[in-house]
Amino acid sequence: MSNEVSTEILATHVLDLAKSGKRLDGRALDEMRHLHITPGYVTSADGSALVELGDTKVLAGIKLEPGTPFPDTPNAGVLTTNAEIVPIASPEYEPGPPSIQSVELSRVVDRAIRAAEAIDLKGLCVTPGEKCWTCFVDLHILDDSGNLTDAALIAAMAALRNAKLPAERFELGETKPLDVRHFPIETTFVRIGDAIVVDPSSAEEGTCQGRLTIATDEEGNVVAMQKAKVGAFSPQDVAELVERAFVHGNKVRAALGQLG
Amino acid sequence: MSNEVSTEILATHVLDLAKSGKRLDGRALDEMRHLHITPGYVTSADGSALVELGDTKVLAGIKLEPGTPFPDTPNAGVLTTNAEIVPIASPEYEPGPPSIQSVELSRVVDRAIRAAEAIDLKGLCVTPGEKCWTCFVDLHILDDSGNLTDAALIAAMAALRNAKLPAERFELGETKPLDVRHFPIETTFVRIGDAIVVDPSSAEEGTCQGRLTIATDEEGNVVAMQKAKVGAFSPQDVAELVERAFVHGNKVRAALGQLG
Amino acid sequence: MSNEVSTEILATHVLDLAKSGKRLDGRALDEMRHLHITPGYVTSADGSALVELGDTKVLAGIKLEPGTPFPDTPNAGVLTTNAEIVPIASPEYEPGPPSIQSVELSRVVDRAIRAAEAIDLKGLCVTPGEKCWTCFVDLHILDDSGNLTDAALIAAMAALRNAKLPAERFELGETKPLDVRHFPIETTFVRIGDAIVVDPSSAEEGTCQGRLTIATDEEGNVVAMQKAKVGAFSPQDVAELVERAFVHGNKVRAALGQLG
Amino acid sequence: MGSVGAKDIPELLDANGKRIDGRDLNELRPLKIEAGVLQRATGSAFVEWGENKVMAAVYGPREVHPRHMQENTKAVVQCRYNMASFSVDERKRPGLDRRSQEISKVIGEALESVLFVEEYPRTSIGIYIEVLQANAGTRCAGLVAASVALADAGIPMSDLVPAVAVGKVAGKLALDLRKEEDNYGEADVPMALVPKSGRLVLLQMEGHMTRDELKTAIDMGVQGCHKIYEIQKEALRKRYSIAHDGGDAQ
Amino acid sequence: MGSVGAKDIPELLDANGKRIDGRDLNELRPLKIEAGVLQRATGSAFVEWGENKVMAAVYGPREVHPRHMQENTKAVVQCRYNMASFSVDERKRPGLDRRSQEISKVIGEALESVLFVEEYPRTSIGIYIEVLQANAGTRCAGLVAASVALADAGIPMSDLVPAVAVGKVAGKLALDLRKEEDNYGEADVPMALVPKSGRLVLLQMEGHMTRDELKTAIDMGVQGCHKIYEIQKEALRKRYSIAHDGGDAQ
Amino acid sequence: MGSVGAKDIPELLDANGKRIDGRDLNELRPLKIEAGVLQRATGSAFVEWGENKVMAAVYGPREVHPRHMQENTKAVVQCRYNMASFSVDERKRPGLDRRSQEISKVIGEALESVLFVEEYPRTSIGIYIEVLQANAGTRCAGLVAASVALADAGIPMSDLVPAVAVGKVAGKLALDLRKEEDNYGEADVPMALVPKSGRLVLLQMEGHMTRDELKTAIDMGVQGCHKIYEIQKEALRKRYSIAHDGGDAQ
Repeated sequence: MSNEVSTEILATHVLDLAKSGKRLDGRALDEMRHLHITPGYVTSADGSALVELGDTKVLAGIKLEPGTPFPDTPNAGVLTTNAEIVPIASPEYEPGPPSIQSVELSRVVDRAIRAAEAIDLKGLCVTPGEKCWTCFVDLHILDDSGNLTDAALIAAMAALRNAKLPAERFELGETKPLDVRHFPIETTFVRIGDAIVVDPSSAEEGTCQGRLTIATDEEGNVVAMQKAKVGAFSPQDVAELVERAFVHGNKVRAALGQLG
Repeated sequence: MSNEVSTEILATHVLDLAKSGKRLDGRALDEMRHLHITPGYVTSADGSALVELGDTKVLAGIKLEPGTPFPDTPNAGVLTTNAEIVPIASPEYEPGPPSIQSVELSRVVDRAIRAAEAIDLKGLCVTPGEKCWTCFVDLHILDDSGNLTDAALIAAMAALRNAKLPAERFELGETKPLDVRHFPIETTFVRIGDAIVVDPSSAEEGTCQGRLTIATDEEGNVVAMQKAKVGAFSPQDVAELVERAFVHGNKVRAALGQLG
Repeated sequence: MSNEVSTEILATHVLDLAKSGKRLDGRALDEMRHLHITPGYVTSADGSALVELGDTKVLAGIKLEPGTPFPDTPNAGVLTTNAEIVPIASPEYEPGPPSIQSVELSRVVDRAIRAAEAIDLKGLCVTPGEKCWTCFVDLHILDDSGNLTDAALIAAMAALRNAKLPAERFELGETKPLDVRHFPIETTFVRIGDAIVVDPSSAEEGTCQGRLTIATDEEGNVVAMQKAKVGAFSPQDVAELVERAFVHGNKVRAALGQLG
Repeated sequence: MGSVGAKDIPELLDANGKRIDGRDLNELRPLKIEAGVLQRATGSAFVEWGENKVMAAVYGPREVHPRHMQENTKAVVQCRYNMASFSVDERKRPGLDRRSQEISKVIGEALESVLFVEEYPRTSIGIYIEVLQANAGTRCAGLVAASVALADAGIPMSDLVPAVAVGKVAGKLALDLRKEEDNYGEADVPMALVPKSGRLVLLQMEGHMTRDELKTAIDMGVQGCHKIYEIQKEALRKRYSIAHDGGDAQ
Repeated sequence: MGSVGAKDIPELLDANGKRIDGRDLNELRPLKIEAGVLQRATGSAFVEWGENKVMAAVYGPREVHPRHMQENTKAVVQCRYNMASFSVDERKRPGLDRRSQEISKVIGEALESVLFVEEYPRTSIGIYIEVLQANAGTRCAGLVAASVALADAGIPMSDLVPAVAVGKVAGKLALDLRKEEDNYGEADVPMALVPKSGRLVLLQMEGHMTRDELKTAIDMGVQGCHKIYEIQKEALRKRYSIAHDGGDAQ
Repeated sequence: MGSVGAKDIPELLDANGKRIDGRDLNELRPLKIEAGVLQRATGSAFVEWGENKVMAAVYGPREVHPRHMQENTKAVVQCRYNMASFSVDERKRPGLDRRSQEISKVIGEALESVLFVEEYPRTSIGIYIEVLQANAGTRCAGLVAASVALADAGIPMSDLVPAVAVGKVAGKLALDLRKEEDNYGEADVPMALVPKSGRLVLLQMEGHMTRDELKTAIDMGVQGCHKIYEIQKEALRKRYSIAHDGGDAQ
């Protein structure tokens, strides 16, 4: 019960702050937390990156293995994205199959990569209909301090850009970097009363009235969106947030571009 | 608690009615609810039928796909029956693997189809030991208002009689109707005190002292039986119910026969 | 609550007895319960043995089937050990996947068989990289009255020594006994206060401060160890228990040797 | 935006700007809604929309099991979207795959946005959707059906929730995609509207759209939702009038 | 009525009407029952019946977890029939398959029919059956063992429950089928009797039988059950006399 | 003692008695420990040990769900050791395999041996270990990290728990095996020490060792544990001094 009381007090406080354009951690409504990226963090993976977005920590690892193309896409490799919110990440963990949060997270990240055509899946075909590369993008969530979606896609993209196709190990030619062609970035907003803030903290996500994630690419396209949580956005909100998403996405792309 | 009280009041009422040969919905002890069959209800299936038995609703869908024969029956196709009591059907649904009720239901329906040799499994063999047709009978229970077993077998048989073997789609010859040879019908009874009633409603099933299902074919054979629920039947009961099952089964067969 | 009280009273009693070198069932600290072995108990298995160690009952069954070698051991057969503490065995059973106790038990038994090289896995290769025998060791725990580990390995070894490779059934040559080369035996101790007793009963396991299992072979090697349960052992304890494990192991090996 | 097959891509728009099934770009497929179709459920609805057939039922508010799942200040909304194994061309294994889990989550959140959950603390409201036959747009059809089922159950809501997808087909925006358009189109934007507030409670997107296209797509979807809203209300009026005549919906 | 193999069908009845193992048509296989074989269980029994070996144990009445599974007016009967992986010719994957789940249900319902569950509200009675070696008729063997285990546990019952199957073999009705008869026979009717009431609490059937055959089959089964009933009672008498002598069953 | 590959076995000791990575037989790999690395956890620690990277977090003491899992006289210790799918050469399927379940159990029991669980009845203490990159010795690295995370969480313990494995490599005993030594060695003995009492709370072994070898191996391991103990204490001193300076660990 005391837990519910403290949750409610926090919610009221976050809401009061938002009325005067303020946030719990002192950020401006449109301000992202500090972003730090460590590509190649895990050498056992074919590509990897640790992303720290404020206190949020996501580790992405890429594994590339020979496999079989899907019957309906015989000329393409296979992309498999999996997210695990492991129990060190937050007190909400429950044992059992992946939580619905993990499932949504992996699907939203996967959709952005796929819709933006970020990697060249056709280039991962070895023998049409018979052999291809399977690209596993595994997202290990180490600290859920808010906005996992944006951090996870940044980690996935940084890890893909860091990845090498281990062709020699499997006697399939020469090892070479993975062909990454496009550069989607997701920007997540939450509504707090009448304010809409970017890059929400876990406290803000816990008290928000709707969350909207918008994925943009470097060519000016919106490639994916996901409205989540209880709450609503007007068409005008959406139009405005799309603009803000491009500004934010280009800023992150610039930061990430300097790495590789 | 109040729930248990109302359950008990209902049970007593059903029992009192039965003593004077009456039922909650006004039917005679040997009277079946209104039966309505819609063959071909779902066009995405290779065969289908919606069965409404009073308020009980069962949708059967047939899918036919190339597969591999079982090692111990190399000359026969494969029949797989699956029943799902989905959560729209009744308040008793619990998340997780198929309930034991679903498992029993699918096995009792499967047993009747198989024991009656309703479909020609040998005719579903393509290449002995290597290739055959797999016939999936999927029973989607939409409303569990009592006597799922009888409704489910009627739905399965109507869907099988409605099914086409999609040979052209898989380049295995000419598409043609599935070969349905026999016509099993199940008749379910429950004991209410000293009375034994046919085609029980969900209220009757919830308060009964034993349930007996008897499957007959059109040639005068009993092909399957299943006693379920807490309660008992004397050998004399069984002999009498077998007679009633043939009368009932022939009535349903006549109704169903007019469809196809 | 009363359950917890009685558990605590029992624990205190076991501890008091141990202070004066006594045990609940009257045994000496180093005394094993009566051991009875029935090889060939189950004729549907390729090898089997029922082991009764006091009231503890373990039934081991061996099944040998053609399979595929693991990619990293193309010249060897496959050994798979599985333990199931079935619900008849103790009041602690819970439905669901194998309990962590079952998993540990099967892994500790498997490790002893494997480390001692008890069976000739290379001899179970049929065609390198393509075909081999898979040896399933299934441990069915019928009564958990303490010290399952020792009883389970004895049952496994007795069943393996009783097993025939059913080559004729699979048209792979002549049926012959399985080649069992070494003879590991596990000896389990638990700490009760300052005393350390062998072959613990379930009451002793329930109240102990640490359990240590030591597997020895007939050539004077320690081949496996497992410390389990809350509690600790000093290096001196370990050295002393290793000596006791050899004495105990040789005694059991002698008993088992007379069977086959 | 589903899996792209190896087959030849069909021509999705003809010379006259007509779609594969003869519709105009901003034309809905035929939509029929019936409320109160199931006996055991607290509320229910059946939707036939083009070649989609979807049934929804609501149970509750009722007790929550296990008890630690209940919340002291609100009802827990449990939503499950499921496809029958025979509802699609290739038989689907029974049970919820990851796609169905995600759809269950976004539909549940969309509907909870119009429910007064704080009125029913310590209870659960179960919203269950079964897709019997699928031809693109099943999440919208499911939401439309579930919304009517909630009303049929007598659970107070701030509004009904219509839903529809807008896609991009052969370079043009098109309302309410059917299967071929979904498979071979360039983008898909499903959305759900609360007509009284003019706000969206479900919004997803996959594909490629410029800002302007997206804006127009949402406008088209909102228009479509208003038409669907009328059909939802008509279904409930019919249901109530049958109920008031002393009869019961078949 | 199990899966029909590709092998040649054996001759199930010889010229003298003797069965494959030399039995007459209405002759049971040898049956041994021992009560009180397990230390931890509240009650237990071991049955060796032809080449079947089956062990059953009963735990309870005891507390129910999780609590919302308990019933305020009666004990919950939980029954689990399980086959050891090595109990059959081809190794069975551990865990309950659909067949075992169905058998668990019908055995549990059969036994609950003779228990006074309303005497033990809010508790559970666990009935667990393990098939160690199988040769047709294991559900009946399990029921026979479980019934004795319930008595050994001191749980009040209206009667013991014997069980046996009758089948049709080479056109003739035969009592207590063994594996080859079950595999290549024409019908199988397992049943369980409450001798005091003369009523059946378990009854299943698969195959082809005329009404008259079925009637005769049930009569044969009832006769068989009465013989088994005597062996069950004898096992319990032996158990009690050992217990009363101050010793304990091995 | 892992799976033996088909590849050529590398030379594990050179002519000078140096190991494959240049270490002496009783030399540890470089070990770095950082406490307080995660924001949401009650306590946390990161360990980089040779090419192992392991993160541990502790949550609690907190309420237990479901309630029948709680114990009235002590805290329940829940331990989960998990490997990231990309932490090993061949991708591992996500989720706990049997090896991880066993390691979770022995680590949990080892750590519970130094906790005062009776001080926190009806609660649970969650100990979670994530292996991000693995190169032999991850269970010891996980235990070392978890022990520091428990201290960081402020949970009273009788002592910190260092851990290390000793193996047999080319006939010689060697401290702290790396991957090739583990794969091609003759034995492996992981252990965890409570320095203040001099007792072992984790001890496993697989391979072939004489009594004397085993005795020496344990002595070597105990020595190694004392070195690790110093690094654990240093990590906590650093954590506290940062915390006291008003800053917070990065």
